[in-house]
Amino acid sequence: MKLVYFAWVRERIGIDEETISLPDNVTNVSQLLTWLKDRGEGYAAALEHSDVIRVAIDQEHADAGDSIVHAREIALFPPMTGG
Amino acid sequence: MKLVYFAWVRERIGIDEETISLPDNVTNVSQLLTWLKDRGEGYAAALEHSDVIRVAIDQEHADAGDSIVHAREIALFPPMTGG
Amino acid sequence: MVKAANISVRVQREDFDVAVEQKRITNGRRDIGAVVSFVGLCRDEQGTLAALELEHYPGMAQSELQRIGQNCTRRWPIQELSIVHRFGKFVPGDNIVLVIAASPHRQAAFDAASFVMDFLKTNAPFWKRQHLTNGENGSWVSAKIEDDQAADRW
Amino acid sequence: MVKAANISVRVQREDFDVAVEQKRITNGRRDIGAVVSFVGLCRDEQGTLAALELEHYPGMAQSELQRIGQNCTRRWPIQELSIVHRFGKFVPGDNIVLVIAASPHRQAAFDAASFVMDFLKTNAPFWKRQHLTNGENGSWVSAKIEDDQAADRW
Repeated sequence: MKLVYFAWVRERIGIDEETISLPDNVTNVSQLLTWLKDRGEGYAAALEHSDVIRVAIDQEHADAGDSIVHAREIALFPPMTGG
Repeated sequence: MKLVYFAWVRERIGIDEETISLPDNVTNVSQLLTWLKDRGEGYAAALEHSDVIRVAIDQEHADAGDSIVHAREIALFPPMTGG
Repeated sequence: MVKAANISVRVQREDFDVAVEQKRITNGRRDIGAVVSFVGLCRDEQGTLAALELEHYPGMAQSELQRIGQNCTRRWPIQELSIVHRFGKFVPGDNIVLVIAASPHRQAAFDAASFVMDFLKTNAPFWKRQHLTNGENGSWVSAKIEDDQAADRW
Repeated sequence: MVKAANISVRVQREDFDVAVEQKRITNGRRDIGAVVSFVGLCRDEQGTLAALELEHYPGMAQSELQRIGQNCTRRWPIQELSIVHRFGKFVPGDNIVLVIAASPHRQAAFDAASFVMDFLKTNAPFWKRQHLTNGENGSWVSAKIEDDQAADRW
């Protein structure tokens, strides 16, 4: 599964994107955030306040309970500030 | 005092403008409309439904009770349809 | 703080160029965050309208648009406000009216342009008559109750 | 009846020309009554901002703007809707975003453009960071609660 990061989430984690294999018990968005937080210092810093982190599954906005089982690309980013 | 007419008020009265002397007892907008109505067929047709007629005194919108004693130019016209 | 607004009002027979008007407002400035422009056009959905004629009250048209502009810029933080209203004869597709509002903030710019259009419709001394493709000529357009309601909401 | 809206969405580094975009929408048409355009610019009121950098999520930026456009044209009788959002580096005065809505009716055009801007702010995957004139670089702009509230009103 491909993970992509944007803005300060990208900066704190330190990479733009990565391909990972998830454990079987990580099946939805909030489980993914909890699991990622433990992957190291950068992840912990990026996901410290995980309630502000926005997630998109295959380029559509997703909610905490949404399934990620069939996702190809999951994006993590801060609240948007375009326009 | 100069009176100017626009749109179908102008067409029904049959002239663009005129200069008139008002009797002393015609001192506000609604008295003017009542007085004008009796000046002939065109005036009667133009002012038949005098509640829809809009009046401007010296190029500012006026209400029925507004004094016309010091007016230089009074305009009569239908509801506006610009824009 | 937003400096006092510049209000520009023109009543003219000639067409206007939205791009030129917009550039005049934003050129060389660094403090404008939002520009909302409204263009009202002569419209004919059903193919029945040959032309529109717009009569106006010279002098009052200009001063009434100026008053609407002042009421607008008193109410919202507007940096620049332009109003151009044409008169004369129009065919479908022609520009009739232009309102441009510039502000640091988008909602103020939207509200200002919308407010000006609502009051322009009900208060600016312009009258439309239509010439139809079936040869029927000269009937005056009736004022719409919705236009009064639109102005009343402010 | 208003025919199904044409929605045009572009995400690009290059500047846009409001006049060209507007002309593309109105050219040769007789059925448009109102065109509302919104331009959002890089703004610096206090002289503290040197530049803005806009990062975006390629692909999703385009498709999210398209979704916002579809939600908009389902809701109002819109004939043409154009959305252009730039990314890259901006100095104060530069154009960032353009929304143009054309409709037979002015209120629909105003509401549509305003709706698109509100949801674009909260939902389109773009992020701003600012470079200040005092040399302080790279702080990310925080999302505003007012922007969420603006989107919630629809």
